[in-house]
Amino acid sequence: MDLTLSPAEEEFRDTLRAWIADNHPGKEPEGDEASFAFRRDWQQKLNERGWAGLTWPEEYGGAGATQIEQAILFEEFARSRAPQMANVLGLTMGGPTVIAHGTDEQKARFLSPILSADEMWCQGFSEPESGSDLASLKTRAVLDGDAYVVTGQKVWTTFAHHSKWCMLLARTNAEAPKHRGLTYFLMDMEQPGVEIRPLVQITGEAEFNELFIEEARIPVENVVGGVDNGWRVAITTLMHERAGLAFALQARVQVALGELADELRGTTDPLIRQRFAQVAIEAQVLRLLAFRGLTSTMKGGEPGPEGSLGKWLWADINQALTTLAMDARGPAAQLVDDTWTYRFLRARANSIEGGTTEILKNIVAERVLGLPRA
Amino acid sequence: MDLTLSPAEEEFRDTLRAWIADNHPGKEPEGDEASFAFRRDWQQKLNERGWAGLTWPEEYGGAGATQIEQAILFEEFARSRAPQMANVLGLTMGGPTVIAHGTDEQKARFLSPILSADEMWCQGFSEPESGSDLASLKTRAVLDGDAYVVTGQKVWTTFAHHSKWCMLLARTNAEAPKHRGLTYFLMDMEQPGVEIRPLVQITGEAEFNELFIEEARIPVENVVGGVDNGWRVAITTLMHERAGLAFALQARVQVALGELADELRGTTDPLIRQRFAQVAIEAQVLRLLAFRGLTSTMKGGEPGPEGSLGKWLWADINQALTTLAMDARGPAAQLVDDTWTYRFLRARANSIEGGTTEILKNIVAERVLGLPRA
Amino acid sequence: MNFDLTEDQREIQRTAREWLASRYPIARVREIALDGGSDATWDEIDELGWPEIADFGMVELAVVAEQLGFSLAPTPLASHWAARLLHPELEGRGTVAMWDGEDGAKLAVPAADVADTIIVQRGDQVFAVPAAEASIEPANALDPTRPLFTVRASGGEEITGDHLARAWHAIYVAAAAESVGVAARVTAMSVEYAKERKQFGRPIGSYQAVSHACAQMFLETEGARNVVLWAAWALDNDPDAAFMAANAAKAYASDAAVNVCRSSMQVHGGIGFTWEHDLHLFFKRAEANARAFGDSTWHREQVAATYL
Amino acid sequence: MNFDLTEDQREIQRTAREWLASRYPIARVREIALDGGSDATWDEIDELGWPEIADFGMVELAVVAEQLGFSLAPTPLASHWAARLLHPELEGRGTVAMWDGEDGAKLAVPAADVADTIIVQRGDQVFAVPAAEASIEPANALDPTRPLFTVRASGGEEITGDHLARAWHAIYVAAAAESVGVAARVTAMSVEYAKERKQFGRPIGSYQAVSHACAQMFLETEGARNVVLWAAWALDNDPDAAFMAANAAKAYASDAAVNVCRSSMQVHGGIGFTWEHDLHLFFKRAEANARAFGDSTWHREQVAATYL
Repeated sequence: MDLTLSPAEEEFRDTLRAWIADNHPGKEPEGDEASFAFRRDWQQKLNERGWAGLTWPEEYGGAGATQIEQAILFEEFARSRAPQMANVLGLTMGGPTVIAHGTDEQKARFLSPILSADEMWCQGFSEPESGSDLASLKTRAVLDGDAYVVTGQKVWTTFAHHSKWCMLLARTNAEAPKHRGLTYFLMDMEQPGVEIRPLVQITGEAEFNELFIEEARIPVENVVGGVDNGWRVAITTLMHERAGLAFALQARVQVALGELADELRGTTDPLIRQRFAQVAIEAQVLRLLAFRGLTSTMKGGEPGPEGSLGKWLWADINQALTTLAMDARGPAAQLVDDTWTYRFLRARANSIEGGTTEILKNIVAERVLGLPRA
Repeated sequence: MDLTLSPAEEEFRDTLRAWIADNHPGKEPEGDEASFAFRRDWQQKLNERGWAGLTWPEEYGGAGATQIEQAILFEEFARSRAPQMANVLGLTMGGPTVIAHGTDEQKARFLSPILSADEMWCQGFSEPESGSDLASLKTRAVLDGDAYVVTGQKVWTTFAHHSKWCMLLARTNAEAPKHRGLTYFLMDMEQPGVEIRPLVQITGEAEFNELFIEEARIPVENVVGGVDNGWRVAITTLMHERAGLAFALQARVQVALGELADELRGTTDPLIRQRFAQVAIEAQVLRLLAFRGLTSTMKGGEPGPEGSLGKWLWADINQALTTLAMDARGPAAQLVDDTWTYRFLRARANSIEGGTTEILKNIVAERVLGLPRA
Repeated sequence: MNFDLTEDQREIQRTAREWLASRYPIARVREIALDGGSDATWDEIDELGWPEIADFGMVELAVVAEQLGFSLAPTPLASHWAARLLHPELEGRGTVAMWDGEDGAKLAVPAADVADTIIVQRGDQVFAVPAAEASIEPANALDPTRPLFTVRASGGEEITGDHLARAWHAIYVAAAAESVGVAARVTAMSVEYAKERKQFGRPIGSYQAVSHACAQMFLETEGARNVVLWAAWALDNDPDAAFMAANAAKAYASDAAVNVCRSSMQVHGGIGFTWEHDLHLFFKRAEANARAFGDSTWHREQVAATYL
Repeated sequence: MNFDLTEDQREIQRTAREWLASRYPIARVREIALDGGSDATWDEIDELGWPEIADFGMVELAVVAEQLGFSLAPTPLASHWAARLLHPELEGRGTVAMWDGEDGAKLAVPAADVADTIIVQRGDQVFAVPAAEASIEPANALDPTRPLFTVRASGGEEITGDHLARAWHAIYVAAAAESVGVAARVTAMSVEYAKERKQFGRPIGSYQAVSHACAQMFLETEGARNVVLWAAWALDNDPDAAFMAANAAKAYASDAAVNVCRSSMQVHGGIGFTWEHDLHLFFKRAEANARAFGDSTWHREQVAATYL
């Protein structure tokens, strides 16, 4: 039991903290385009310093850092209220998947532009009819010469309109059991068969998109991890996403908590104080779950199903935090404000996106506790 | 929409209120025997006035009163903090079942001693292995000449040690589907084959019992509603119990709420005040649900599945109320006090006894909302 | 004793449900609220007699108010009711301005753009200010179906009388009734979706995580309707209980609508989070209405004060 | 950075788990607590070095404390720890008296019958009073595994020093660790029962109403253990965070144990409500411990004060 940093880790933290202080880009601008450009610039700056792919192996342009250093980075980002990097899906999912399952050619082709933010990535897993039941997806890929021809519909593809590449899960074998007939593709978004429609959310923003795929072509060399092996590839990616994101998510909660504390400072309302404290305590619990997950991964390799706890708890916390912020505004919460209205509305999806809380509870019950399947 | 009483109902209320004021037996004594004797005396007094079986037909010793008058009685009992009558199961379940399904001989034999509290009744439905799944019960009754021979085990039989008669549900046909092979018996508790063991609860009291039945004999004339028809008879009884008890339960909540208000009066703690108010509001919601149920029953006859809402909500409220009372005691709640410790512990069973909250939610989901069965 | 609507009240309910469904199908609500379409049904509403329905009774008003919430009709009727309850001699249309923003402005005033008179609360006093003499600027409302304004209004004629305390409580009940309508509509939407939507080969409503959530929605909706009808009835018939009942109704119904909508968002999954789905309109109405005319915490404290 | 026990800490955990399981199987706990059996293991506990385990470190203490809760061992060890943290020079066995009852009595003092010294809090001051000079009467404890006493003790030697604030926070962490043990044991009991108990032909753990309740128990138990270990570690290594962490640990772990036990009562159904089932012993420990050394509301307020 030791939560202190090693001298090397302390040095990394101090270097990082100083660098952020010198390079902090300030407050993120409003609006999709401006915000995207702002985050891309920030990522490029970090990449020039070698820190965009902090834990990626050095041979692929990363810094070969430990997961602890990654955690330090998230915590320092949170402490300094630094923005997110633009290519978050490429950095946390696409890149690691290519590194783990890709061919040498794929590594040479795809990894560097992820880091530099020259090529953004999005994820094409979910479909309208297959939400929690991901493996029931219907998008089909049929081999035609040296390419697959893909037709189907995807939804909830974050940043699709900024993306060059889509991590696409499609059915290549209709005869096989539903988990066994899927293949993981890297699809070029810049082709006529791919139509992107913004999917406006209840916030009024279009953070997500729908993809309408009509005979899009994907060369066979863009299959990752083997034909009909897509479920395994995707699951590894999802597990990494969950483990990696756990730290980023908890760090973002700390940022929001600090902002809310700034607004509430000095309040004497015991109801508000109690609710704030409860969120603050749970945010610590979340942070410690992330530490615990890090320790397990470092010792045991693969992240376990316990990672589901973090995603579940994070959704609870972020909803409680943003609801408290709304309630603290009193009658003025009937009006849209600059910060909290959007966050409150956005947080409603936290318990749905990336695995609903119900599915996560199923996973904990069945895979951690060994309870029988419903 | 009219919550006022008719002149006749007002007169009944005034008469009743005056009578209670003159006859109120004071505070219930501690201890099972003393408390039982106290409640029996109270019932006898009420029966002498003709009010023990208020809604029973006059030909069976009741007052032939309306359900509204019954509701008025419960509310006046609550207002004056009068005790419960001793033979509550005979009055609310046994008697009504005999009246609805019994033979003339059964009516002549059983009804009068229920009212006078000369013969107490208990209920032998639940078994250790069949909790929520009541119809899976295993107690068997085999015809032997002019009597059934019964062997099995029952549990949660309230007041069994005071009771002369047990409403017993036993399997008479092992071949039939589980709901079709049950028969409803009236079993004499005073016979060698019936052993009663007190079932001590977490409160330290033995309000319930286990019944060990070893070749007990029940004459065929004590079958109610026909052989193999016990499920239907029992369900009617349970529905009446739920509808009738709804009023009694909400009235008791009002009493407890008043007692808690007396203790908390003047508190300035906003957390306690908020929680108290929430319980008070939900207690009103419960009361209105009971009114609504009464109106529906008066118009439509049989109580509907909506009755499940009252039992469910009552359990929530009583648990919240007693937990609040514990919390308001602060560190002193580590010690047993005269009132609230027992009630707090006792309330834990509220969401289990008489239909678990989970089963009630299933009933609402499936039978009221028409959602598919799990 | 009859805890049910009378035949006349049922007739009012039916008329309101049908008229609002025909004039304000949800597609039309979206047009008016989201695309800035215009709404010109006040004359018809006037013919129906709804602006003066409080004269029939508070139960009648609550019945129509529930249907306003159910339909999300973007009409200023509820705001007018509030003004007229405070100012029974009101001529023309009214609205009520309560919350103090900075530098004397009143925040989140509904329907100020179409009001003739603005009833302004200042401390414990209430004044009637002609809208023409006030400064009225559009504000950015969370709930797009009910536009809000920032109002600056000084002077005016003070309204006095014994009716004021009852009027405020009647306003709480009317707002609570709207929340009941929202809760009822969203509960029905959720149940319907839970029957249709399949995952892992089964309707999601066959999972207890979903079916118990729906049962909870039903419990809170029924409970809220009952407590609102009781409070409405008490305002006309049981003055001793009426004020506490009105506070209880506003607290419980506000929470019910908010809880139902949040839970429904979870039952609907991703689709319910989209702009094109109607759920967010109900969700925003529930959240906004819960904060109008006192939030649940404030109303609960009023209830606590009657007991403690 | 290693958020896990060291090999030495694991060894302590293993020893505690095994020793307590052998000396205090639940049947023995029932004998001592419910039937008034006698307990004479202090000398063995002394040999294990547990009375002074705080000298090794707070994580070590928390590890043993969790096992005390897990086993429900009716030993006065935790009370002694509390006394020794406040009074490091304590000789013999101690306990702590905090809450003022009427007329100068201290309520709910654990293990006063076997203590040599009673550490008495008076306002912000702390005094060591020889037990022989105090009046000690048995009280009626909710939790039968931890007898409580009403103590009247005047005078005594004041204990001063910089260690006091840390000592109180260490006491919170120790109490919180006991609650983690209770939560862990009850979560395991619930999961086991949910696998075995069948209704309608299926294990009840296959219903989401039960399986999700168990998942929630697991989340809160894991969360509570992590926050307790963090606070314990911080008391020795990160003074800036330690006090807030200790308050957070006591609030969260108290609630976790209480929530887990209440939920477990529901999962167990009727059987869990009987005296002969062990669940109520854990339930009562959770409820009592949540109210010892400050309830969750008080500890949350301390956390709020560090942010707001």
